[in-house]
Amino acid sequence: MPTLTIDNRRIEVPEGTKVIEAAEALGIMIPRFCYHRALGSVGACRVCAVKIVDGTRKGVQMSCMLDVEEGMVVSTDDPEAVAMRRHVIEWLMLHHPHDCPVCDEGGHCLLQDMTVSGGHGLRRYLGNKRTHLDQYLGPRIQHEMNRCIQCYRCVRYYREFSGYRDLGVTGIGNRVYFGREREGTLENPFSGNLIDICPTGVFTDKPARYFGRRWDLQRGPSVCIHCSLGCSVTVGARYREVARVEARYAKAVNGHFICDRGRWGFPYTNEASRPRAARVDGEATTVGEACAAARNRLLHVAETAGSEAVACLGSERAGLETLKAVAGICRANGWADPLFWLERRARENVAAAVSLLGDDLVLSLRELEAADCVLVFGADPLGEAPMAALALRQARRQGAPVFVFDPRPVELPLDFHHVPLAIEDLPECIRSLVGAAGDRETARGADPTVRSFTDQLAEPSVPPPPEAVAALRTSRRPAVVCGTDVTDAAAIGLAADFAALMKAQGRRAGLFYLMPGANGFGAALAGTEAASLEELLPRIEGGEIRALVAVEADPLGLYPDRGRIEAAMRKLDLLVVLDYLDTDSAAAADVFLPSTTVFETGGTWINQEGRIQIVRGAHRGGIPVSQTGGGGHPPRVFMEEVPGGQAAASGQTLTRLSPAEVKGASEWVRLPPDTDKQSGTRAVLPDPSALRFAPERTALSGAAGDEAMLTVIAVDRTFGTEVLSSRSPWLSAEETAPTVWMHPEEAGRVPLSDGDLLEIDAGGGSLVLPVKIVENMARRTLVIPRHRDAAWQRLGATRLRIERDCIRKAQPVGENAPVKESPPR
Amino acid sequence: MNPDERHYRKLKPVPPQRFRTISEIGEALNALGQGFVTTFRHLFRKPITEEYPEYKRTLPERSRARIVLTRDPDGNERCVACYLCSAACPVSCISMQSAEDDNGRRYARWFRINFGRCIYCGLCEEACPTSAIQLTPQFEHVKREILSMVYEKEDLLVDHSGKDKTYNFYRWAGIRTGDRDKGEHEREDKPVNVRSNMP
Amino acid sequence: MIAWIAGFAVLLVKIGLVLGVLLFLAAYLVWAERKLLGRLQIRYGPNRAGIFGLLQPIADAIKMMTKEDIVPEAADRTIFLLAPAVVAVTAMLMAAVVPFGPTITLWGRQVPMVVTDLNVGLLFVFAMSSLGVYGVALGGWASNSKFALLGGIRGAAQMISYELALGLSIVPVVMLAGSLSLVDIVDAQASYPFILVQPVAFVIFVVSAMAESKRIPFDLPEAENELGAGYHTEYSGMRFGMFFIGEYVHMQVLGALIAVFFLGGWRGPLLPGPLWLLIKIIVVALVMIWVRGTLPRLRYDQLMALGWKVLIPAALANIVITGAVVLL
Amino acid sequence: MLPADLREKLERTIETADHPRELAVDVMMALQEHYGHLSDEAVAEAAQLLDMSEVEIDELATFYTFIYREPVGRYVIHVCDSLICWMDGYEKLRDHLARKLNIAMGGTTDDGLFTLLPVCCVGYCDRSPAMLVNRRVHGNLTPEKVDAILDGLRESARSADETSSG
Repeated sequence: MPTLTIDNRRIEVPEGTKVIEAAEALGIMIPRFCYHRALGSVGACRVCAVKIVDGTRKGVQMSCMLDVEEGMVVSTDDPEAVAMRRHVIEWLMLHHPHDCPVCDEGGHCLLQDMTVSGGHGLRRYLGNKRTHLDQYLGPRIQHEMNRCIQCYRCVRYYREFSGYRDLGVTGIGNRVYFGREREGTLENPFSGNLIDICPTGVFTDKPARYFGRRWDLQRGPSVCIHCSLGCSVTVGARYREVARVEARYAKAVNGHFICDRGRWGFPYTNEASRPRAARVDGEATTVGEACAAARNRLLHVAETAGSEAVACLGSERAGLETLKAVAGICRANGWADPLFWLERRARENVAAAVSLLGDDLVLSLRELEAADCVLVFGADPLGEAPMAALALRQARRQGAPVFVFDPRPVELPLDFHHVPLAIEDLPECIRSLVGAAGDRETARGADPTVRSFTDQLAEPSVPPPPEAVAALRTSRRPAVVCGTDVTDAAAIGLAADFAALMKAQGRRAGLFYLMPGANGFGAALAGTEAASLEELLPRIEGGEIRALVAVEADPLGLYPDRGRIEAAMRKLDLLVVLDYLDTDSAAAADVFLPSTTVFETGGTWINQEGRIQIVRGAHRGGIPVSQTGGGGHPPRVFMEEVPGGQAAASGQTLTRLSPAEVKGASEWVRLPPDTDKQSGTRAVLPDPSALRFAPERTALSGAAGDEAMLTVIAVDRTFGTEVLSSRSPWLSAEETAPTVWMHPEEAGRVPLSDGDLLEIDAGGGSLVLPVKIVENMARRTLVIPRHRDAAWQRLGATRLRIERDCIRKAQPVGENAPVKESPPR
Repeated sequence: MNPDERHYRKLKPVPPQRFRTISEIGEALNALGQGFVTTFRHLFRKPITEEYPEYKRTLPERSRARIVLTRDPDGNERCVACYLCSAACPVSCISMQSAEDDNGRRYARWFRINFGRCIYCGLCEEACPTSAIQLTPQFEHVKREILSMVYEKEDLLVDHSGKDKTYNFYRWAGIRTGDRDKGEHEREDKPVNVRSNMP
Repeated sequence: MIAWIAGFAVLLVKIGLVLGVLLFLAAYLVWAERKLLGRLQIRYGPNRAGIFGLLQPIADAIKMMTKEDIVPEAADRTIFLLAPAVVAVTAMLMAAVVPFGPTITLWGRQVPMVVTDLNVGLLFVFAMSSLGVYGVALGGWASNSKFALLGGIRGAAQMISYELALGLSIVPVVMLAGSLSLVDIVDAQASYPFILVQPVAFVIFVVSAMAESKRIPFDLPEAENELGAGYHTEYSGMRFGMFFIGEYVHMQVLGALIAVFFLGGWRGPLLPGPLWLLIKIIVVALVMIWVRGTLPRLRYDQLMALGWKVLIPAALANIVITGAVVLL
Repeated sequence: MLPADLREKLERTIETADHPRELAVDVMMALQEHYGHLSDEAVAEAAQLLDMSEVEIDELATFYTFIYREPVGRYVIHVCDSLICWMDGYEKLRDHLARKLNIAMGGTTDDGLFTLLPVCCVGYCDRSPAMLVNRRVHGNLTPEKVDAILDGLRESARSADETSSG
């Protein structure tokens, strides 16, 4: 640990730290363009010059390229260093255009800051400026090459950090050009970070183009709720409209970056079609009256049919406060058990994952990057939780081999081993890996369940991939990533046991689950006593349940059996919906109550590793000024009330519906006292042993071998399937079109070629989709993205097995597009 | 002795004089008397006041009163809605919304000044990078209805260039607009062709 | 009984007369001051309300009355409301002992042209003048504002300092007149005004009087450019008006006292007594306005130095010399 | 389209490399040989052969002086414009060439024979001024010498054409 002196202050930093980092630790921000904590140093921009007064290399040096030494003396404000920095700024500004007033970066521009703080106010260069033509880089990123200062941050991020290859730097010398080979949308689903990382206005946020300066935005720290990772973001709103979302640094979660789904998934909050008014039987009314009507009707149902005839459904996208209110209202009124899940499998999977995620095993996203061998079971990181794919890439860049065991055609921005095996074979595969990588002797000291499990290990029927076994044997920090979307409780349990076994062998093994929704973890904590809608449906169909309150949930639009849920909803006497989206359920509701988004009232979310993150709203909400005014002009009348501002947080509104008083405090989640909104802390389970879920671990093999059966899985993709972000107009071009993926061998048996229509007779009716034939996926499997335009709800379940003769080639009939039966939108 | 020290020495208080001569007392009384005489003489001078409603003098061009939005020499709106005036405004009386027109020019979709709040400090004019917002000597605009003091862009736009007759921001900005492409602005080279064989 | 009633009626008339003249004069002194200051500074002064702005005092009065009376939330309400009254009332009470003419005979009754001829009139005047400072100090303190408090403190300090010089400067006059009654003092000047024999006392008295009335160059308690408006920063409406009236009444009373002590009071050739007094008061007031238009405000240390190191020693010396001369 | 034999030859070479990327310049040179210059089509083919993205190929192509992304004549004359040649009459030489060929720097003659380009130092400083014509260096140049070289090139081009047509 060398000790050095910077500007007369001493600091001790670890070996290998750069001078610029040591200064930062002291709170001295040395100017920088090319240096970035996530990207490291290249010494390209020459602006971080400092004077080394004492050390092996004296004189003006680049602080980002220089390792600290014992006894080094650094001066950051030495006249020589200051002059150097000033001149560098002047050189960088030679060709910089005179367009700050019309540049969207203005106001949060690093170059602007450095130019002003460096004292460069007048251009001395009177010659002509070099110019560049710009490229169209898609609907999300605006390109303006004239502003470039050649710091290379964009290409380093794009190619090295995130692993995509369609952005490059061509030319030489004064003429280098950062762009694509030809115009077109950037392929990188993390391309939005170019906006944050570019120190000037070369890449700017196109949807937010010309919306306003950063200083005018109502900005607030928030958490992304488009997947279970819960990345930290900063929200900027103005004129009652969310304008942009930026990445916010979170050490343990997303680091500096976020994915495009998180960055541009917010338009749902600004939609003109967002329901702002309460409705009773289709008639708009005030929230107060609608609450009273709902309360009276709920009371009436409870009185006539018994309190058990009322059910309340939350969802995994709602905040903890809302889920708490759902549980509270059910308990206070003696209603049926609270529902948080649509499907039983989802409930069981997440409950299993949550119960198995011990404090000793859990990994944060940052820790996942440090793994030296990663095994991914039944997960498509890019589709389910995009930032996890970026973390895997960082692990891979440090040399960790990555193995993905998944039936889907998984794509990742890194070279990895994909083992496309049928989802039913996954548990057996994990067992075989455990058997090959671990040994019973070391398992003796492990957790009793692990011990008994290893004792049961028989000869595996699915042979383990030899590379994976080899990598595991030498690995010191193996990480197990396991999905909960297409897998089952057996695989989830095995993944945990696998990690526990590795741990027992003295390695720093970790476990990383992906979960559905932003608050799947929270729903699972709440759901110890809960059922899923699937389990409750017979009671609705049987007429026992007569009223349903859906809170930020859309059973009609998301339950995998559309026909059945529609019939069930028709049988209800009363459907109350609280939501901020115009979902199918909201349209069908007898009483509808508007609620607020995370940007308006905030809330608490628990991400998939159990990290509690408390968010406050960034703005108050209401109908955006751009929508209330005539012709884009704000109104000239001034009123006390905010138009469309009646909505309150779902949890708050829900308690107003309750005939009985809902107790505020909840027993099932205890927030640690030091929880702060910045980084959050991991949730503490009330009693882990009480929640301990023991998945069934028998009768695993054989199921997948049946050649007469096919497995259909409905899956998440990066864009187009997640409920909130799929409403974003800027992401729609990158969505995977409604389709069904098949292995060529399976397609050949029908027979089908690429683009043909395939008709599937599943539990919920017949579904016609175009076929996409891909090699890198499992046989005996059909993969269908839950695209909002695909009628995937006819499948009847998100994972099901069908007879092989249930699929056949369909003839295109006119414009027989694979459309959903158009629901009221 | 360094210059600073010299400065301090100069500021050291002069020691009070203990003994004053009669003449010094006389001088002091004389000075006092002169003061009274001067003010007394003023009594009989004609006041230099210009009485406002009866006499309206032409104010200098740079006087600070009613704000206008000027046009560039080509007759186009100068304002690019960069928000700098609203940021500089100490009383937050300026608001706007920027947008892009069909020619790629950034402009103010709406622009509003609440003159009921404006203190005519001129910081907006100082902050304006395009010489769009300018204060004029026209100070007589008081109204009884407070809402009528809120001026919209139509009310603010004038048909001349105001004090700055020549500047045209889009001739210099290097931004591609309807009439000029990259490399066609003032002091610009043609756009670089990176694939050229010339180094 | 009838005599008592008649005496009371005469007293009421005298009080009404004195108060009426005082208040009317106060209003027009304000006008005169603004007008004169304007001309001293080569501008017009008020000229919109009526011809030469003669209706300006009425306009001001209407404005004062109709303005909102604001009491700061953190103020000590009772004292805050009382303080301006103290200033105005004490100033007016001082006028009670000022004789404004020779005793006349009305229906066989001797009617002295003074509201009340106290044999300790001089002490009463000083007592009232000292009480006036309470208004300033209390107003400044009760406002619960830093500026007001500083103004109040300055006011108190300044009064204490100049009260001494004021009192001491008048001792030779008392020695010459042999009485503390203002009527007797005026009578003592039947042959010649005391200014001729006591020029030093006159100067000290005038300077101290100006300091007492907080007028420029001694307006440190107000000092608008350092303290806002000093002790009356937080006052508005008619309550502020009371301070204003108090100040101008004080100015007149001091003018009257200067006349009584040094200029022979109401005595003068040709014109009736009250008119002479009025003329003397107005002349003193005009001179005070002239001083205001000419001299800048003293610094606080200069103010104190002038009071303690110049005026008081000079007044003491003057007493000794006068005593010696009288003894001889 | 790339002829099958050339493609096969390149594929074979690439297979021998540890990493295809290291052969990028060789592949580009081979494609340039074939097409005359590195066209967009050639960039796409190189990218496909080397398993690189097109922009990665283009980065290298635009970096190197001797890879031409624009069409060039049969003889590419690179006149050295480094310091020593400047001292020894580069400007005179350049102007002479430009006048003689009636093209500016970067231009190609109408008959498609010559392209004039600058180059920074070809290591012939001891025989400056120098120029490079299709990888052949000519030093100690004078206008007369240049004329002779140009005439020789024209002659050889004519004879080569005759041979190929005849």
